Amino acid sequence: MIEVALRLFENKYFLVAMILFIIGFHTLLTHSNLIKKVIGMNIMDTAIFLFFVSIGYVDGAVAPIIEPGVEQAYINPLPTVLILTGIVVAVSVTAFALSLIVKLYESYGTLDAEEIMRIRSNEP
Amino acid sequence: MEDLIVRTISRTLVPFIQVYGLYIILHGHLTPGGSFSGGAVLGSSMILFALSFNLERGAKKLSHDASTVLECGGILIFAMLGFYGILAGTNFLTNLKAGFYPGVPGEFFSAGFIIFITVALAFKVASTVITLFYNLIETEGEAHD
Amino acid sequence: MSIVLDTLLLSFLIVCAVAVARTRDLLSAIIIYAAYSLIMAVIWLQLEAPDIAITEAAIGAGVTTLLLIATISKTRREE
Amino acid sequence: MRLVIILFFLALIGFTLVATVAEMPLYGHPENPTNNEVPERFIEKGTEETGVMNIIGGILVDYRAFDTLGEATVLFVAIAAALSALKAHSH
Repeated sequence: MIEVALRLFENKYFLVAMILFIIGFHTLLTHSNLIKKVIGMNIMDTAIFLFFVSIGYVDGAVAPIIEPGVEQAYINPLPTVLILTGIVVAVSVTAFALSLIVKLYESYGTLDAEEIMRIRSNEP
Repeated sequence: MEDLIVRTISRTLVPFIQVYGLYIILHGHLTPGGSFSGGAVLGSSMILFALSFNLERGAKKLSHDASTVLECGGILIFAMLGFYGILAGTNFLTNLKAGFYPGVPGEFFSAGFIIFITVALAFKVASTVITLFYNLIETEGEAHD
Repeated sequence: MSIVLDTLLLSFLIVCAVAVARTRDLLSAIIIYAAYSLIMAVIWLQLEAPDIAITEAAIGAGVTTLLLIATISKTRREE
Repeated sequence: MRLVIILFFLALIGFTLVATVAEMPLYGHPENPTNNEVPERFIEKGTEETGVMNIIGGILVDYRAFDTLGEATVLFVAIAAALSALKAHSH
């Protein structure tokens, strides 16, 4: 038991990434407000990014900016590059979701997903 | 927002933010940064300008036509530079083997087509950010409470 | 020293995420989300990824917050 | 009832994820399986093959340039979809 707890504290970046994922998923599932759902989705995104980048970290290494003539350890550059792509895709998805939310508010007058479903089911 | 303090501070700060954004873009192959971060900084500075003065004056700075040219031109320059690799007899999007100017690593004019792609993508990202913001906050329509 | 700083920053992240989920006012939730993004940028500096730190500070704390605030200025503020 | 089901599945997912973290390799250890020959080659040959000092910029715009082209397309499609949704006629 103690060993597992020590291991979890040693891997605290991974652990916090998982906890943030669960919090974001909980926000996405239980809140019926659409903007809250978008914020929860963003929290899930950042949790995945944190997990990926912390996998590439090496103790005592520096960022991969080459200095000629200096021998030092560099971190793994591949997760950083992949996540740089992911951040831009995340903001694209957020912008599209927000424009859909604005149009939904114009036609239904509410931001509540349950309310919108009720209005939709009462329509002929 | 018609506030004197916000206006004065943002009028002083916006040129510095834009110079910093241009620095991030142009030194993307030497220091941390690159197209996406620099473009986002440039776009945020324009949004700050438009928010602290008024939105109509800010919207004139980037018209719809200019936004269209930047959006399509960014991808077009990227693809054209890629097709140059095919013309030179190598693969799509080949950098140094296709005959771009290699330069000395560490100097400003080096690394082949990387600097062109970075500048084109950065202006595309900046234009995307500004256009999305203006179209989301545009005050026409009846949805207010 | 670094362990203390890392633990503080990570616990701040969790507190911010829970506060976003618990807040009823949407504008407050968005401001707390901006603080969350800034702390995330500091954590990425700790993880030796300065490229993502700059991008997160500009996109996560700047652009996403502005887009969310633009949306609630066209819709409503209460949940 | 729905809340109970949601909480049950969240607890299930959370237990699985935390159990996975307990079995992961140590954080920051230089002998981790992710630090294999691929990043080594990028860091050794990157400056000579692409002419950059910032290896991340080199990988982003040279080795994985096709990926970045697809990402620019994603940005373009996102703004086109958002504008066409916002400017659509509402009746």
